[in-house]
Amino acid sequence: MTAIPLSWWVSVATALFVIGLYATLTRKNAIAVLIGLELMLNSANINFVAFNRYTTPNQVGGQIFAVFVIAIAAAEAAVALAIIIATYRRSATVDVEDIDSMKF
Amino acid sequence: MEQLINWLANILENTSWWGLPADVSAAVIVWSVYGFILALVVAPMAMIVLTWLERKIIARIQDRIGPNRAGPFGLLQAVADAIKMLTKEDTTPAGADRVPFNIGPGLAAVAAILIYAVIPVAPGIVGTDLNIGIFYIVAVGSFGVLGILMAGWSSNNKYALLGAFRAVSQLVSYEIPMVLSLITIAVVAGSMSTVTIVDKQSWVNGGWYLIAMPVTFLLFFLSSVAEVGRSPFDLLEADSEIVAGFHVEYSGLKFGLFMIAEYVHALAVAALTATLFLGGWHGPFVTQLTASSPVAGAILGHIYFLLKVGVIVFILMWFRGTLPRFRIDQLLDFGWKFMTPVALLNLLVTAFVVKLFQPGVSTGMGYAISAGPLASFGGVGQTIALLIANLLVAFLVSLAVRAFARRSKAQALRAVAAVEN
Amino acid sequence: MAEQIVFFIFTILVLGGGIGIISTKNLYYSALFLSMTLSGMAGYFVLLNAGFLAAVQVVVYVGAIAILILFAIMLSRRMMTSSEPQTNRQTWLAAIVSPLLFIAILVLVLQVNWPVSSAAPTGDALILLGMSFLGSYVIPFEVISVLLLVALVGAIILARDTHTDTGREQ
Amino acid sequence: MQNPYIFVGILVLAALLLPVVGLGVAWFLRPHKPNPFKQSTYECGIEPIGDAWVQFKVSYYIYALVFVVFDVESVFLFPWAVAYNFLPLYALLEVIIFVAILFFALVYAWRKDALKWI
Repeated sequence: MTAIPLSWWVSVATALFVIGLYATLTRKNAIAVLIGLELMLNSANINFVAFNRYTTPNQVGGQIFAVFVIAIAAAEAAVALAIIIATYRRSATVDVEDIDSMKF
Repeated sequence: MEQLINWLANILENTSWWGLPADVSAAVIVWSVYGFILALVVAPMAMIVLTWLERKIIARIQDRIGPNRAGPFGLLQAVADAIKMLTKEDTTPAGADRVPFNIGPGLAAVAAILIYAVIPVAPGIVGTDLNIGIFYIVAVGSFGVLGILMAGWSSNNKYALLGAFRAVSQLVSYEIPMVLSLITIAVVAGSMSTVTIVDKQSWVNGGWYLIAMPVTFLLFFLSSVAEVGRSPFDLLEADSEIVAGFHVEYSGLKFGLFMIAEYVHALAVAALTATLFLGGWHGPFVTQLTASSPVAGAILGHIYFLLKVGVIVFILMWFRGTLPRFRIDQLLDFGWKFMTPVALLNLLVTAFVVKLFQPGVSTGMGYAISAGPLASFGGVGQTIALLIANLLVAFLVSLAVRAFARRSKAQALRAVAAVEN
Repeated sequence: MAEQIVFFIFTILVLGGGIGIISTKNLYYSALFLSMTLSGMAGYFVLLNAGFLAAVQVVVYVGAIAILILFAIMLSRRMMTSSEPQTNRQTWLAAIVSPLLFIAILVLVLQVNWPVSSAAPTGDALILLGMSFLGSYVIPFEVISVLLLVALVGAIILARDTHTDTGREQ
Repeated sequence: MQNPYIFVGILVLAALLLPVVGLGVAWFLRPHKPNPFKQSTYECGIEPIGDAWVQFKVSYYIYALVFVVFDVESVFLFPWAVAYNFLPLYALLEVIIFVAILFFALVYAWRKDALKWI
């Protein structure tokens, strides 16, 4: 499995992270922000699994972390989307800039 | 598969004039051929044969003759239908999201075909023996859900969207009992590989899982019927309620792709049930025959497997011919408030029984597992114990259901009395 | 060689989906692009000998999270019809900072000479996974179930229409 | 033995070929005569009123929510099931606790009428 160097995985993970970061920073829509967060979590997963595969191929620590990350991402998405739906119902917007009544 | 690969590999290796690069091995070529046949021949054939069979069987159930004009016994009727689908005009509703609208049916069909990759049809003949076999099936099913949601949302039609919402609610609700019953099987077989699961169902190892785990079988079978969306769980396309569900706006071959997806999926469920509970290709003389002549054993295995699949397919059609449709609230209640708790209970009870029959193993992790107290009874003993445990679960569940029914009946009576006063 | 080609195909899925997410205005398309990225990730995991994780990725992300996101988008549909730009004032800043961050991370990370082991994986990773979940990682394993319980309770409380309870629904 | 997932990849390609070839053939065979009436959405014969993308009720979302939680649970139970024979008895106990906590989640959703079709 040496056909693909480890640096490729790291590069792809970084690229995905930056894309997710960009989406999170620039989007107005709360759901789009959440999608950006999911991208960042996924880029972390690439690193977990790739380093597990390349540095300790006989153990599964990285894979276990990735499973936990996925599980936590699911819990996070469920709660975040519920918050978004509740906010939408209350103030008819999902624009993160308009949801500011707790700022003061 | 192994023998087949070796046999074909011998032929292929002598043909240097193929001019293929050296790292493309013969096995890959054989697999490719197998895969393409599976996707391009078996899938459309499944649709053509099954639609004909279904119309015939339902006609007989309803005391009719069914299609009988095109060809002998109306056999060509399904072919005629397929040609009609190919030549029908394909309309896209105005305001539809074109790209997802066109991807949706394809995704559903691909997802249904992918299930066949892990179904062993005869000794040694399987697409691929994944170690996550049954989990792979669950994963592939997810794409079908996505296809349905895409189709319903992109159609720009209220009925389609409503149908997609209903369909997805139903599919996700019944995925849970299905997954839990799959986990139960994995506990008993000690593996998720479909090949291993079939091997474990030989008579030496304790026989069919249908005998050992009838409750698990019912849970799995009913929830898979719901996953395919066939009667009595055919709310996804309840013609009389939401016109046709998520595929109202589809015409021509795109509609046909949804039909292919449905029938291919139905056949896959039948094949899966036969694999997981009816011992797959197991039957008299298969093992002996395979030892002497792999090809003959494979043919016999195919025959047994197809017979079992045929029985399940017939049961599916029998359901359709006789059972009325669920109401959506009943359907979801049945899934969440009955199937899921029963599946959880069944999983824990099965795990407990399996522990009693646990063989002693050394784990290589610094500790060894000693054999369970009943390990000496072997596979057959485990089957009997599992059967008893399953019947116990069924009995407990029936008690609970009866108590629940009595309580809700009393509640209803009290409500009526309150109104009358 | 073949592996590298497969890697590039999956990279097109993953990064193409990512670029689709940040370039489309339609939230529905973003969610579909997200599913594309997630499927590509499953392919990555297969390449990395983590077949189980690939299936987990598809089951949880494509089968559950993407569906949940699509449901949420459909439930809050009204704001998607607005023709306003979907990006906020930080866009230009982010457009400058993100590539810089990308280059900075890459320069940093690729300098390190990681101790790569060339050993081939032995044994069934699946059994190892199961043994680890109930061995060294048993506390996180139990905590996850509590986390899921809490998430469910919280999400139900938040998402439920409080108006329906009091019968004030029109 | 090669990577078993190669076959899955091949099957994906083959399965993709089915809709692509089918729709391609149908493209040449079928008539193309669109008109506004054909292209209007179906609404039992009457003129469609308004956009189809109307808002739907939240109970669909709640079913999906409960599903996500149980889906994630099943992900953790699969490796346990495979490794079951290699695990000591306490593993069964741990899983009983694990399942019991999630069963409590189901009971909670049930008692709060989140699983009730309104």
